[in-house]
Amino acid sequence: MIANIPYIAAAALIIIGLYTIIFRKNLIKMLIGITIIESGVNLFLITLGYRKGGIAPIFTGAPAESTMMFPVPQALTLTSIVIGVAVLALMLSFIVHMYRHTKSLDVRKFGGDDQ
Amino acid sequence: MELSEITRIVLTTLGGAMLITLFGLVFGLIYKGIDRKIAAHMQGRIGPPLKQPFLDVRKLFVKENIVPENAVDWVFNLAPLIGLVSCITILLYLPIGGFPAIMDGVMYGKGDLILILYLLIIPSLAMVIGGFSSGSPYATVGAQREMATMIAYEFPLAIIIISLAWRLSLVADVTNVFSLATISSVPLWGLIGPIGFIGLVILLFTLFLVTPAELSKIPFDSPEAETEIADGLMVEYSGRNLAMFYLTDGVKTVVMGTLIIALFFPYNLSPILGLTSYSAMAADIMFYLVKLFLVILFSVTLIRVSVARLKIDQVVYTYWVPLTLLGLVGLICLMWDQTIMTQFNIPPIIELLGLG
Amino acid sequence: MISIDELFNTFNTGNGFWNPVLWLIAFVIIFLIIYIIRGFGNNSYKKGTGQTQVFLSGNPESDFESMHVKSSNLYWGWTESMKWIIDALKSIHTGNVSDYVLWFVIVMGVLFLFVGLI
Amino acid sequence: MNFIDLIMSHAPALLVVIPLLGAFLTPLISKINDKIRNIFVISILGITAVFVLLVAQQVLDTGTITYVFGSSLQTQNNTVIRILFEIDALSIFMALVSIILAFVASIYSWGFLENETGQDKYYTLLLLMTAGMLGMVLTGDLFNFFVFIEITSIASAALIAFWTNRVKAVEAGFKYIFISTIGALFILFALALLYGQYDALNIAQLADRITFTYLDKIALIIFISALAMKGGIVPMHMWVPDAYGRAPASASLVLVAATQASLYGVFRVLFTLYGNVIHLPNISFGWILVILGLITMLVGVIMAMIQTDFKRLIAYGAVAELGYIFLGVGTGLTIIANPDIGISSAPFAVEAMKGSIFHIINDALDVGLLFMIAGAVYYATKETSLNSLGGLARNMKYTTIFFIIGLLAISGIPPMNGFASKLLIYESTYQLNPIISIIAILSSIMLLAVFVKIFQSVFLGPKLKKFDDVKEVPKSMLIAMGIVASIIIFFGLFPDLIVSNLVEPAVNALIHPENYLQGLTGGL
Repeated sequence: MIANIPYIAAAALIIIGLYTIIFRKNLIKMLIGITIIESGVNLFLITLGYRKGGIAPIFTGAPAESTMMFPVPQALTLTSIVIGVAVLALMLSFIVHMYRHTKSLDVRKFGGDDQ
Repeated sequence: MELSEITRIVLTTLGGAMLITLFGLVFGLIYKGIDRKIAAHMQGRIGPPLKQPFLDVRKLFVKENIVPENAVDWVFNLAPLIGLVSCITILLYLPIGGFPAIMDGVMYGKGDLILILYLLIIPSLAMVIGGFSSGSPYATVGAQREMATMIAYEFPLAIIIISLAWRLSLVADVTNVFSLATISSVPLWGLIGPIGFIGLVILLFTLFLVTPAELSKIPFDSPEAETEIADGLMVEYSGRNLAMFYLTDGVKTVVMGTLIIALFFPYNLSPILGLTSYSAMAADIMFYLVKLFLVILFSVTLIRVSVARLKIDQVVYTYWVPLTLLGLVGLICLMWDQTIMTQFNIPPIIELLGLG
Repeated sequence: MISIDELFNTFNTGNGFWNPVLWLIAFVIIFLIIYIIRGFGNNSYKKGTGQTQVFLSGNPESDFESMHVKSSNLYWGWTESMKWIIDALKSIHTGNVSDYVLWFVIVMGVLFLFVGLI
Repeated sequence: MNFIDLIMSHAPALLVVIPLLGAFLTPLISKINDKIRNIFVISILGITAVFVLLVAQQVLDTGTITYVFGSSLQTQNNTVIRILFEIDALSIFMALVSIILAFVASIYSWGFLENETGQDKYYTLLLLMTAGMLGMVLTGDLFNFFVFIEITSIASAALIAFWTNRVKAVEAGFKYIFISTIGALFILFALALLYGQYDALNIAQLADRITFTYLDKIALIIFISALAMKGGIVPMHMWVPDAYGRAPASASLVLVAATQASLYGVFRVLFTLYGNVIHLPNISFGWILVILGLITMLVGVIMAMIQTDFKRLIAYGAVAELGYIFLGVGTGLTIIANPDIGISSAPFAVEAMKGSIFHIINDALDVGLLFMIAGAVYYATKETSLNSLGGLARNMKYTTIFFIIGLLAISGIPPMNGFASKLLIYESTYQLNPIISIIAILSSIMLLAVFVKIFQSVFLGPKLKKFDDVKEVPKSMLIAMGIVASIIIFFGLFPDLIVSNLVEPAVNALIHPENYLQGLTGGL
């Protein structure tokens, strides 16, 4: 059971993130929702590669006969984090522009032409 | 492919095209005359002579061909022409009389039912675009009504055509169920059970009610409503351009009639009478012309004389609700028929009646 | 390379067929015939006279701007009889990003239900 | 090995590398001269197009190509541990769609963005986006797929928001990146689910090992819904009109290809990744695709009917067109996933899929052409509202002719290309259920009505005084439209040629997932 806690946490983070996105009206808060989802997914990825009692997968200086963490999920997570930062920056810059134009951060103000 | 082959194709296309053009134009006008005569008699009038449509066309050719200054002239002039030409090309794909369709027989060129359905759109589309391009409010109103009518009647029409092909693909062991040659060589009437027969009658009835809208005839002629929008999308047309539309109307009547015949009544007289060679051809053509007359009488003349015009939103409603439901009922009958026939092992109707 | 033979091939759909090249040939031929027939007609009209004005049942022609039927008025008959469905669809399209995500979650949920996971 | 052989052996990698390198060189080159930069971008995309054609020839001749980055294929405990591209006929077909649209967009942009600032950034993003799309369709690795999705979405979101001085454009860009990110994160989650169970990221390897566990079902559903959202399938299509409508016309053009690439993802997942187990679920995923397709067509076309903005209207039309793609593929999947029927006794399934795959390229071309025309009208008049336009057929004759071609093509009137693919779809899907074909025919007529409405309100009607001095658009835009229009007519006149040479191999790639697997084991 205790080994499942990271998975439960990941699922909880994703659901919390979705809740934030759907029910919060502030653009910044929705953005935070996205980052929460992202953290959940990253946590999930990292957990997949976890080995009990394992050490960091760096060959130099690793004691013989020791268990290492699986490096691929960590590489994936790292990539995903980098992409996440890029997306976050882009979205924030969009929000800055939108705020400059309308002086508002309410998502309902940006309804487009679909009215 | 050798050069001689290509030459042969081009030459036969040339011959076939000329023949079919002549046929379409002449018989379109003749049936227009008959239609007017009968309508007049039904209303207690004497009516114009049979050759009146020919005189009308001649008159239109002599009249001035006005292009209004609001119109986009090249679209305005081209639209009637494209409409008439594409309408005549449909005749190439239809079996006429006892002959196979020109595209199937003389040439290798082929086209099927869906193609005909789409080619039938082009004349209406040309009329719509012509109406829009004339820059007159009346014409615009008429054109948009025509477009709305097209959307409306295409729903039941699609149901009819797809249902027929679907049923045929199940009962008959044929390839190319959408080909008119296949459909008219294996008439569906004989192959289905009693419930399917009822479904088929319902589909035929629906098709009879779709035809007046396809041809812009009362009660579905709100695009042209003379009394309210002064002939609607053709209000700015005159002279030879109007003559093109007039001829298109005639040819389209023949096309729709022939299509109904090919779908539902593809029977010929000659096998029954046991005729051969030229006499068979003559008998088949005469029989075809009689069938065409009856189809036009029931789907155009009778309806247009006895009913008044509908409003445009009523037209859309009529087609999308009652007639679509009717078509679906027909389709469901055909579906039931399939299950019942296979489940209870009912022989097709032709064997029930002892004809097969 | 592609031979002429292939260009004339009929496009076969398994249940039907369509040969565009031959249709085009026939179309061109019939177009020429009809064009010649049309050529017999009268070609003239009096430019710039009352003839070329738009027919408005005798009412004076107003300025062009107001005579152009706007696109939102087109297809009145269709929109009128389909009003209920259009209004329903319009109310779904809120333009709100939260709703977009909500639809995503709904579709995912419906699929989960269909597949029988939940 | 001489130079040409060397180049050819690395051609699959070059497909992504050339636009990527070009993207980062563009800002440098635009320091020299605008004209040189434009020529540079066009030639970069032209070279990529040539490589796509070369690779296409190779794939169609010899079958699936596996290209391994770095060195030869290495395996450890039977797990592939290299990044690789796996190119089959479907991938290269999609790559062809993307590169045609990107190439045309680069030509079109020359005239269209003449007087705009920030062109160097625009072209950089355009090339980045092309690289991303090509990567998406060529990769043989799920995680790479995710990375390329993100590259594409970041680049396209920035392109959508190109006119940052307009709040609507920024808003549309924000919506797009928001939706894309959520979609991509869920895809990452789903692939993590698969990775956790099967210890592989390679699509072929996963397909080999997959057993359709409980978690696989969850992953499949997440994949389908996330990729369908990125592809703009109703009811997750609402970002489409915003994004297409507010982006510069040339960017909308490439966005069309990006959505098609997402649909490619759906098909790849269903047919290849889950290809061996797709008959296991108790419900047919084919029917889910068909139902989504029907809803997409109807909603798209009805919403298009009431739009008054030129580009939004086309965007809804594009949504409706996506429905056709789902219809045919769904029909095919229903038959394939049903072991009782089998594809050999139901040949219509193959025809339906041919229709759909053919429709992908037709849809991209038709919608692309219409977007270019919308852009041309905007360029000439600075108007996008249909209510204030009118009578442009006098001033812009060529644009009008191209529009007529696009109108006939998108509504499937013979003899244009749209008719050929729709004919295939109508005449095969009816055997699954007649209602499918009926609704498909109906919505194609409604599409005709929708686009005739544009024709009337933009090009026909009386001469408007405010448009008296409107002129035809610059030559580069006309050339771009001309290229697409002539491809449309060519496809329309010779559909048999295209279907038997390009589309059929792509369909075979879909319905025979074992070929994809062999592409990998052949390299082992």
